[in-house]
Amino acid sequence: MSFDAWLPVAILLSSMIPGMLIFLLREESHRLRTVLNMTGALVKLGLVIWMIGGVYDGQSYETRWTLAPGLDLVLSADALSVLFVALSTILWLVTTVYAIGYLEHSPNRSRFFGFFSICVSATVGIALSGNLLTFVIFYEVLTLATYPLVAHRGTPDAAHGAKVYLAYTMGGGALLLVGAIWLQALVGPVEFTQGGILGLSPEEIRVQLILIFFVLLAGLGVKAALVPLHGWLPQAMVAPAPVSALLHAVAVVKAGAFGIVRVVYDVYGVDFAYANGLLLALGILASITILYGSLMALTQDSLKKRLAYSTVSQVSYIALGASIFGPIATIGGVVHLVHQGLMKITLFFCAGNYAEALGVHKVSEMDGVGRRMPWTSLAFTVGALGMIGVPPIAGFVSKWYLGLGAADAGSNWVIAVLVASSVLNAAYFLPILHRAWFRPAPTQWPQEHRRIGRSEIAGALLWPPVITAVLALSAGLFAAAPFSPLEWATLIAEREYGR
Amino acid sequence: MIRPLEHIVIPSGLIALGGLLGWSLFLAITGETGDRLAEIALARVPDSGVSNPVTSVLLNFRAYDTLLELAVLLTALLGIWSLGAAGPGFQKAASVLEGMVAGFVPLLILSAGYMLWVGAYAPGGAFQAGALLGAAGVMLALAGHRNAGLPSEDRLRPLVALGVFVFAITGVLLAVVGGGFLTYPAGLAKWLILIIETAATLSIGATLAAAYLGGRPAPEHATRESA
Amino acid sequence: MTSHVLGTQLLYGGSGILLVLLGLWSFLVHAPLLRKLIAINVMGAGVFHLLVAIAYRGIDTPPDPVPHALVLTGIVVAVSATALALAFGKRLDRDGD
Amino acid sequence: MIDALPLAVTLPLIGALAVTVWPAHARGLGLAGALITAVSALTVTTEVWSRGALRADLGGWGAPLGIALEADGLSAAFLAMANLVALAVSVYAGGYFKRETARHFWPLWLLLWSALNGLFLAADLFNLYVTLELLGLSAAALGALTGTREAVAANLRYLLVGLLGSMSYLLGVALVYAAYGVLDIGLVAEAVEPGPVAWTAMTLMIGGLILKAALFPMHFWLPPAHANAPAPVSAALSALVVKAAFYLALRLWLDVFAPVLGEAAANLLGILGAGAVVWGSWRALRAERLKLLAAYSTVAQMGYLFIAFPLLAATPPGLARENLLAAVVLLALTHGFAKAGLFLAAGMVQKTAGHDRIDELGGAAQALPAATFAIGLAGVALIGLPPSGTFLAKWMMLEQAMILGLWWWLVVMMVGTLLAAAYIFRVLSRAFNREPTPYRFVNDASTELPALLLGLIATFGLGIAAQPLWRLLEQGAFG
Amino acid sequence: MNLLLALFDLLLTLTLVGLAVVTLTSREPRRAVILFIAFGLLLALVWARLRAPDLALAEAAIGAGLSGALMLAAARRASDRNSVSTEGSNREDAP
Repeated sequence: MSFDAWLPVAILLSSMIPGMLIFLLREESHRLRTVLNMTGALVKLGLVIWMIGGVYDGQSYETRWTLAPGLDLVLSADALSVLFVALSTILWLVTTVYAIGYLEHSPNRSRFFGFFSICVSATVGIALSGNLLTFVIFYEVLTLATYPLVAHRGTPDAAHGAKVYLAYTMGGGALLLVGAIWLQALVGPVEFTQGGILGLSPEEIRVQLILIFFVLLAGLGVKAALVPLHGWLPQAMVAPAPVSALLHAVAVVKAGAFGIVRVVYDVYGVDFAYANGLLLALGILASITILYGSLMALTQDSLKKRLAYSTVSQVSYIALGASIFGPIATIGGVVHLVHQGLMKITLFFCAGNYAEALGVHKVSEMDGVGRRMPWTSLAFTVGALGMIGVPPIAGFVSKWYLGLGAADAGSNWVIAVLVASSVLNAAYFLPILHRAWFRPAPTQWPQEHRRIGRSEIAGALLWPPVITAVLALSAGLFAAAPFSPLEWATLIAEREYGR
Repeated sequence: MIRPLEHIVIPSGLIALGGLLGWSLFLAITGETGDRLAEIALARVPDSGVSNPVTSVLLNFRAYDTLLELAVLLTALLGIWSLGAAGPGFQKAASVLEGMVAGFVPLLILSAGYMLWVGAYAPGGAFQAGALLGAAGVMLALAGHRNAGLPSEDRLRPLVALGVFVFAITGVLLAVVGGGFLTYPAGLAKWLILIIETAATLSIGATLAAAYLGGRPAPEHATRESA
Repeated sequence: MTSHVLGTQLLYGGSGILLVLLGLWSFLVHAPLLRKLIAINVMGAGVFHLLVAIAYRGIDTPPDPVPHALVLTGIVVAVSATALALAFGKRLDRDGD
Repeated sequence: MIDALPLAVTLPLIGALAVTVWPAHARGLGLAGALITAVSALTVTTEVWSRGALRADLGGWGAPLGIALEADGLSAAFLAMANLVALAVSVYAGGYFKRETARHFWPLWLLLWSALNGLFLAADLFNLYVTLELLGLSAAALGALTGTREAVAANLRYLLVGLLGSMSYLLGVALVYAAYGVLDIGLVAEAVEPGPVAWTAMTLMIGGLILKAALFPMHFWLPPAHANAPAPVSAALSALVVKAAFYLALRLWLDVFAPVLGEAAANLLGILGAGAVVWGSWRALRAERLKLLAAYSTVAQMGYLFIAFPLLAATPPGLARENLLAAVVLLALTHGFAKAGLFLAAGMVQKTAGHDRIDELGGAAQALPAATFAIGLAGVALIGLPPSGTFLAKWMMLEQAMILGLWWWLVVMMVGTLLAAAYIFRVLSRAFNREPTPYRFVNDASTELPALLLGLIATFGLGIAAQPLWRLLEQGAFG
Repeated sequence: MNLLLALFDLLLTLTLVGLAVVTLTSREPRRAVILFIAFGLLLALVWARLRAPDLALAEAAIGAGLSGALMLAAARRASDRNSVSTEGSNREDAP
């Protein structure tokens, strides 16, 4: 086999192998662990850049391994998977730096970083899945790899949060499995194919296909935190900050959202889904989730919980984009996969920094943090404004395309949802910014870290949010540049709609 | 008081099972099976090295079964030993009984030898002979001999393993020299069977007597004549 | 095969089945180890009896030696199992005291 | 070239004798015996792989008079699994048992191994009875090695139940001989014709085996017996001994009684299997002790295997059926590796903690990362999550169930899967606590590595590289 | 001749089954074991009648004899235990 055929596997293994090795390390091997982590992340980045170039030129990458008759493990790269792979690779690199800084002197780091690497491998596996079976495999591996991260702290709270997380995701995984097996029993192995594979399916299995769609949607909806399957997400906030960042911005919720996009476009096909009313149902679910998440976020005082409900709301923009018939909305949904990731990870990094440096966990404690931690707060501000949809930050681009697409498809009610949601976004983010910048600092922070000295926080914790904030800003500013997320999403939409 | 399981379910289940079994047996016996393996087996007895048909089957045609059966016997003994040492045993017998045992035991051993030899062409064989040896051990135990006439554990272990060992090694050696596992060469069958049977008899006798003791033999006991 | 031989096979074979059923009944309803062991031995005797019965081919025809060998094997297996089970029982008695 | 088939049975037997005679060297001789046994058995598997089905007529008489040993793809697959697991258990036992127990463990263990190999290779119905008894006696004796009152009582019950099962099996054999006049499996298969005799014989034989395989509701003896045995013995009992009874039931079903069967019998087995899945999983979830949990999980896992019968019965012969059968075998093999790994790891945790009450295991689980990982890997396979072999097997079984329209089996298996996830993670969650960070990954190589290796085989080996199994199973059929 | 033999067979069978019933329904351990031994011996006789002398010998020696001896020892322990628990006396001192 040529190098091209091995490229997807190499990308997968570049994080898997360091992860396995890290498990075996003694706890005090800090340097070796860091070297392994960073080597893996950088090698992966290099391989992904290589792959992006190839996919852009129309090169196809596929690794196929027969597990059993009729069951093939397929790793392949199309424009959509490369987008997700690139996102997770870049954010993994940043998050690893952040996590090394964040977990300094905390126990069980070999275990943590081992599962952290496997978690990213699973995400990449999901992105590169070439058929439904492979997707299910990595979807479950992701559950397995994230459970130890959520439970990592070992406190009763963590145990409870992890239990809830597991119950939801296992249930979702089971539904996904049922749907996948049912579908495969009806139509044979389900390969992800642009335009879908069910367009020509016979009339008599149509009802079953529609049922299967909802089973799959329920399975994916758990990870994507679609209401009413979102209950685990606020609970999982007990995890360490880098885990929350990873869960919310890259790995888990995105896996669900990405799966929904895959099922709509590459399994059912957008024409079939539209003709049978599946898109409308998905759109309604997504809209409900968007509004519900925003409303709940308004009522939270805990910063991380507010961000968590914001995630519930924001991730559903991706599903919303998929549910509107037409390429423009597709662009909006797909590009939000990246944009939401960049912005949300920034926000979580910042929340982690506030907690780490000052012991600030609640919105009500954030008075004056802007002066005390200016760089962190600047990054936070970029993320928050982006979420609201203020130009020229990335979030604006997503919402613009979603709105344009809805208008194009004649779904005016979607525009109403977007407007309402943006108002709510503003309502729960602007007060935070107001407190941070315009309220006076208290005389005593809840639990100020002693060793920081004059700088606001250690470099390993400061640079990641600053970088992701810059990325979020650039993704909006240079949206028209080649290889920008928007350009790439346009490429995807063109290929899906065959135009 | 009527317990439904014991008084209704089990009896009626058994009656139904009995009907089914009886009917099946009737059909099986009255079916067209003819002689089953009888004629085939009886026709090959002359080739087996012994003339007692049952011994032919046991030690030649189906010798592999018998090998595993000896292994079962050994397993039982090892299991018994793993459960603990033998109990205190019986009180020393009165002298009258002692005298009776003294006369009876050699007789049993003698008839065991006879039974072993005669098994080649008449009713008898290793198992019957081994059982007689075992019975001699039981008598000794009843008469108050702490170890039922068995040797100390160090020597008892090879003794109980002997039967399976000779059997298995014979099988493997025959495979090595080319005939195949437990395939006796034409002229040697009689002697090989006799060797195996002798070893098996000793082991069976020792194993049964040791099993009667119900535990590992007491270590400090002086060894008596081997059973 | 004469009808008399068939009749004998059926009579003894049938009684073998009866022994199996009696043993099974006793095994199921009686709790003490010794009674269970006797029951299992009677069951075994029933199966062996059935095999001996079908080996019978008439008063002056040599019987089928194959079932005989099977029964001999079975008898030794049965006594092995009985001895082991009794040792288990002995151990339990001792621990119980 | 000496025939490998009888050697696979005889070598462990001779090893057992050597250990019996020289108990002072039990460990060394036992390990040597274990190694050569495993090598000889794996030779059989590789020969079947390269040359097709093997047959050895012992004593040179051939069927119907003599006894033969046979190895086809099915037996070779089970043989390979059993011997790899047994080898791992042996290495573990070498580090686990103290001197006094080792004297008793090794001879009985090698005898049990001999019985297993004999059972997988047997081609004669009565010979199978002898191997079953050898297996039952050695297993019960081994199970009682802990010497606690519970262990002795539970294994006495196991012994008696096993005897009852053998007796039922033997009565079936007697009926078969009465009706067809042969004992060789291939010849019986040719002679069998539908009717009450065949039906009764099958019921008796498979009924006896069900008792030994602990199929619900005949499972009552298993949890106490397996939970109270020493860890390496529990591993062998749960992973191999009950599996051997299942193998034999499958073998008889496929090769001997195939023409006799109706869907009704298959459905009955399937329903019992479903009961086992639900009840076993539920009890595992409620179990307070780790080893009891593992034992109930075995009850549930045996249930999955019996759900295969209605699916096999409803699938017409052909490629789909062969694939389904292979999936069932894959399920059984994966479970063998996983359950052995689970018990071995549980044994280490128990030894470190001094008990195995799940709620108080945190410290021990934290201190033994390798053992905890082994539990996790084995757990993944027991739940049926990817990338384990059980995941593939369940996928294929369920896909076939959906193709046949038998969707209720899917419901049962998914319920079992979720319950399994619940009870496995109930254990794993104990590993996340505030106890001190473990110093190193592996603490005691000879006990932790076998457990870890078994878990890895179950979760990765049979998940990612199961493809050869299909080729192996194509190698000839019995008879 | 045949009729006589048939009657003899019937008689043997009935005795055998009857003895089994009595054995299996005896509560007292020692009595049950002794009946079991008698049952084994009768079975040996029946097998001799069925032209299976090898088996008759084996059953008499092993099935009835050794199994019986093993069970008798167990029965003796059982009744010892009963007498210890009922009388409370230490019978180890007895002659």
